[in-house]
Amino acid sequence: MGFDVEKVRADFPILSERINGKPLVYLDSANTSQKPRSVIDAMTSFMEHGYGPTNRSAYHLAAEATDRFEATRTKVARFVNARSASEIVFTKNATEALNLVVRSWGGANLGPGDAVVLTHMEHHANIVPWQMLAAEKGLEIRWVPLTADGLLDTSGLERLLDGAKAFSFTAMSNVLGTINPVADLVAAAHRAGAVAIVDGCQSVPHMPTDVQAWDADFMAFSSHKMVGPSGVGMLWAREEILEAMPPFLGGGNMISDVRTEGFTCAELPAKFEAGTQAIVEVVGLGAAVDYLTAIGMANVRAHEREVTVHALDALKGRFGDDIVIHGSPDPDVRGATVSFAFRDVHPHDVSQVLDQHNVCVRAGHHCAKPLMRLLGANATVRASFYLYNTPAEADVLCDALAEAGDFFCL
Amino acid sequence: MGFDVEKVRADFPILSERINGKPLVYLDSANTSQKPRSVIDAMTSFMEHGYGPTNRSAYHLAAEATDRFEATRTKVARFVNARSASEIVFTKNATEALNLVVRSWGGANLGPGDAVVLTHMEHHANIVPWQMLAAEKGLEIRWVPLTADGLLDTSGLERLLDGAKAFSFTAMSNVLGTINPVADLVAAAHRAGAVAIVDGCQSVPHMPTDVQAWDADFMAFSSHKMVGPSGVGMLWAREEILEAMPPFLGGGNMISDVRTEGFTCAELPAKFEAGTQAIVEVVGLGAAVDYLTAIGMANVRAHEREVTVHALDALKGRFGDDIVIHGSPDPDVRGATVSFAFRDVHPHDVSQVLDQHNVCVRAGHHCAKPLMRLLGANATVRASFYLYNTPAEADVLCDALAEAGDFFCL
Amino acid sequence: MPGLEDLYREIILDHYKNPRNRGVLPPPAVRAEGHNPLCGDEIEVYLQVEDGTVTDVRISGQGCSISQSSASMMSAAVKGKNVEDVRALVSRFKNMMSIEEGEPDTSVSLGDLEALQGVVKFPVRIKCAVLAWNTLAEGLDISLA
Amino acid sequence: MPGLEDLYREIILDHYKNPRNRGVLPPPAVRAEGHNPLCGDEIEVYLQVEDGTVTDVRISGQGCSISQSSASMMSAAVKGKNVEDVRALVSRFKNMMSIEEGEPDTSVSLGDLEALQGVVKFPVRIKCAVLAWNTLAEGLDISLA
Ligand SMILES: Cc1ncc(COP(=O)(O)O)c(C=O)c1O
Ligand SMILES: Cc1ncc(COP(=O)(O)O)c(C=O)c1O
Repeated sequence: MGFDVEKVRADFPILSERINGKPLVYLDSANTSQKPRSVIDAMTSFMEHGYGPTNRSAYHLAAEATDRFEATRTKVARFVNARSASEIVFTKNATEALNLVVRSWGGANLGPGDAVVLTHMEHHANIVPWQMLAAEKGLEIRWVPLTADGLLDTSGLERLLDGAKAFSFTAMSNVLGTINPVADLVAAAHRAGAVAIVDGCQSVPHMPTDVQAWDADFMAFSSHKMVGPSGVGMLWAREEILEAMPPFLGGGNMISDVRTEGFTCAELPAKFEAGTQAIVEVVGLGAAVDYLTAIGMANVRAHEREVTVHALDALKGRFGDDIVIHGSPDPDVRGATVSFAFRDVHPHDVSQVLDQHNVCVRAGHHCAKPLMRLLGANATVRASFYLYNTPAEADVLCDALAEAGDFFCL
Repeated sequence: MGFDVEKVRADFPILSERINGKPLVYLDSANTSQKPRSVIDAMTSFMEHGYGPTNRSAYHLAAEATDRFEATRTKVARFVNARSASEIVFTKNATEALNLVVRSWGGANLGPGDAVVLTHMEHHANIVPWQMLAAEKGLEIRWVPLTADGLLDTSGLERLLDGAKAFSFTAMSNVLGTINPVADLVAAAHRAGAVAIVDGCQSVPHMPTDVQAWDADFMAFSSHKMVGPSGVGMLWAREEILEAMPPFLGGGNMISDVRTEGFTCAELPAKFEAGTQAIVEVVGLGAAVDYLTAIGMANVRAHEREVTVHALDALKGRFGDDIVIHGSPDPDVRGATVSFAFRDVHPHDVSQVLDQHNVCVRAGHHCAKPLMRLLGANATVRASFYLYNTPAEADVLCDALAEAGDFFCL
Repeated sequence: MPGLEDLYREIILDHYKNPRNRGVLPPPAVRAEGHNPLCGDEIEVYLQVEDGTVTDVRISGQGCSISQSSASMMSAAVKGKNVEDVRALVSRFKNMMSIEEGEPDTSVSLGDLEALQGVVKFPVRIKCAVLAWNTLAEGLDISLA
Repeated sequence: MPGLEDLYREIILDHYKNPRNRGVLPPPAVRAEGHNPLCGDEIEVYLQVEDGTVTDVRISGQGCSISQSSASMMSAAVKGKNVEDVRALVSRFKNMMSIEEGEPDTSVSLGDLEALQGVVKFPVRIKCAVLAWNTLAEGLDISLA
């Protein structure tokens, strides 16, 4: 069960790129992750030898493509411990999955004056769809505040949830790295009679996931953040809920019958999969799930924890009060995403200097502007580590940061 | 300007597959097309050397990924002769593009009693979204009938369009192959004060497209049908219309600002592109557009016309009254999609026998059930040819068909 | 790749060309409707259930040789059987089609229906073979409701 | 790959650390606001326009060194100029940033602003450099409306 980061790195072709003779230090996986050879090969060889339509035609090329496609659904279901494969709906990204929940479930179940609870650390993908529905239907949106350490402040949660119809929250902050107590939050939602929607974008790629243990109702997540292809997202939801929901996008594949007078819906999960799907990408996602499964998500989490501890120590040790690291210093409640402010150097300028060393970090608002306002910043620098990053790369980050300091703060 | 089909075939790796020693005869491109080496390589090499987030991070890997991504937008705009690249919105497939138009434009501009005109040859993707909105808002849907030859019967079009707010129609039937007179239909819509929405899924891959010459308002089309990757679709629309429309999906990238009280939209085209896009797929689509552009869409059309004439002659010549070919016999008003009924053998059984010869055709309703009812059939056999198909493959189809006859009709 | 003869056994083609129990039954017989969205096949099953026995059955609709012959063979197999035995047969048949898990109840005899076993080698056709059976099961539910 | 010194010329860092014309102007001065959704930079430009001349200008907001120094240099360059000349300068600057096409009007002198030319080699930073200028143009539109 040994986790060997060098072996993992060798699986990712892009990590052996040299730019100006220097290695690539990719610290932006919270944004999107790199792809291992097995995922790239699965896509390539499928397009070279096995590409065909899914769930439409009956010849064997098409049947085999369909099998490959549906096999991924089963793998994903197992990966998050869904009850059955038909609880997994493929979307184009997690954003579409969240919009699907808001439009279909929310559209059918929420009305004027109904309250939805979000947290102050949500990604725009879990804010804007609700704001759109709220504007249309006259919903109230309530916000769970944060502690100074960047954890959810659950002291008033019961009050916030009182009378609410839905509680939608991230399992892990994409800015602070905070790991939220999902099972507790779901339980609180259910006690209040609210549906619990989990944004799993940042947690699923980085730690074991068990939607049944959480007892959640919905979870949205993205392939491209979990070493899988771009162009696919996933929604998991309890079958009874999906059954009861109206469809989202209309078109081919999601129907059972269409007449000029109206249509009837297909069974799950086709009901929510209108049109030609991201066939090659779903096949590639299957390889990504295989890859992560073989390594073991507990190992991924353990490795990232180690790198995070090293990174936090190195940054604090070298820069002391010159650096402000947002979020909790406790590695038990945080993932490998580290946002910080460095002296008075603007994040954009920090990132520019880092880029000269091929250190790729994101500088900006990370699609979490309400959180940014809370932090009192327009932007932060965010270094996010993944299974293929090393403690040594955290040191390169520190060296490059030191240079940014020299450059701007002489 | 010579079009050499053997050279084209050599560009598509899957076409040299042998199954049970026999070549693959792929006649299902109206469903989804195969991919040339250049598209596969563009995706693979991008994932191996250049993958990064688009429109978010500032380091050069991300900047170059963004450039690659946006270059495709420019290529697509040129390919359909859009006025500018910001008139091109990437979606997950054409179905999403049509849903976007119906929800955003229709949602904002249509109300109880308003009429929308469709044709009797539409794909479910251009029916079901309208039926969903119609059920919600109380719209009237009117249907343009067909002639016996499978052309649009435009004799009553003016009356149908009278007072209508939108006319949404396919440029080419995915069942009959019928090429509709798009510019005339757009003009008729505009004379009636209706917006003209073109489903370009079947026409864009097979003939030159000029949205300005058509004077259309919207066009939806799909990458996977035009030798490009799965997982990407496109909406073209006039900039003023897109500007005036509310957003569709909410999330990252489509915002300019987000506060707890509400959000403001980003500029075009980001406004309609929520969340992480199909980055690799859009890069691959760029290679697909390059590929088709280099060959020349007029050449593609000319080649397909030739194959179609051969196929129609061969089928009729060999099977006479035993075959009923739906749609027009005139190659000037039809594309390379040939639907037919063969004796009294069920299409599913025909396709099964054909499959024994690796002849891949679709048997079914082709996501056009209202048209099927008009044809008085539950299903048809559909052979659809593309730039990589040959007259000889049409002969293989005939041979296999003869066997199906022997098998079922002794 | 399995050959056509694996799929299209003679008895299947016979039932396809000479379907048994075609037609409709008037109420109080129940009517159940099924369709296969993939290929557009539509089937109607009419069931006359009296004192726990399927006394009559009729099949209408259109479909491919597999769905039609499966329906025809089914109609012949269930006519006169009591509802419990019919349910056991549905279960046994689905088991043969590998879409129902668990050990098959081998005490239930499939008879001619075994000819449909070859369909399993053609996975996309399984839905065709099962369509009539799912519709039958629905008809039973309706008749007992 | 171009080096940091191509981007961060000395005069740019000077304007960043010692921004000119920081602050606000009370009405009737006009106020225009711009932001860069990519990085979250926000800027406010206050303009006092009298008899076709920009008699005063002030800059508020937060941003990176490029957006801040570009704003500062801009404020110094436009103060006292007539509106027509300011517009010409905006156009010349955008031309240098390669986001406006056509031949540059070389009769318009860029002066210190030429130091920002290196930004063109860092395409993602062009938006930073141009933010203040777009906001200025908006302010001019407002003041003349
Ligand atoms: C005419 C037509 N419209 C719409 C579609 C839907 O396209 P997609 O499945 O790529 O969303 C198709 C193809 O399936 C089509 O042929
Ligand atoms: C927490 C969180 N939620 C939602 C999203 C949206 O995911 P996607 O862009 O794949 O739709 C992201 C990533 O961008 C995220 O980090």
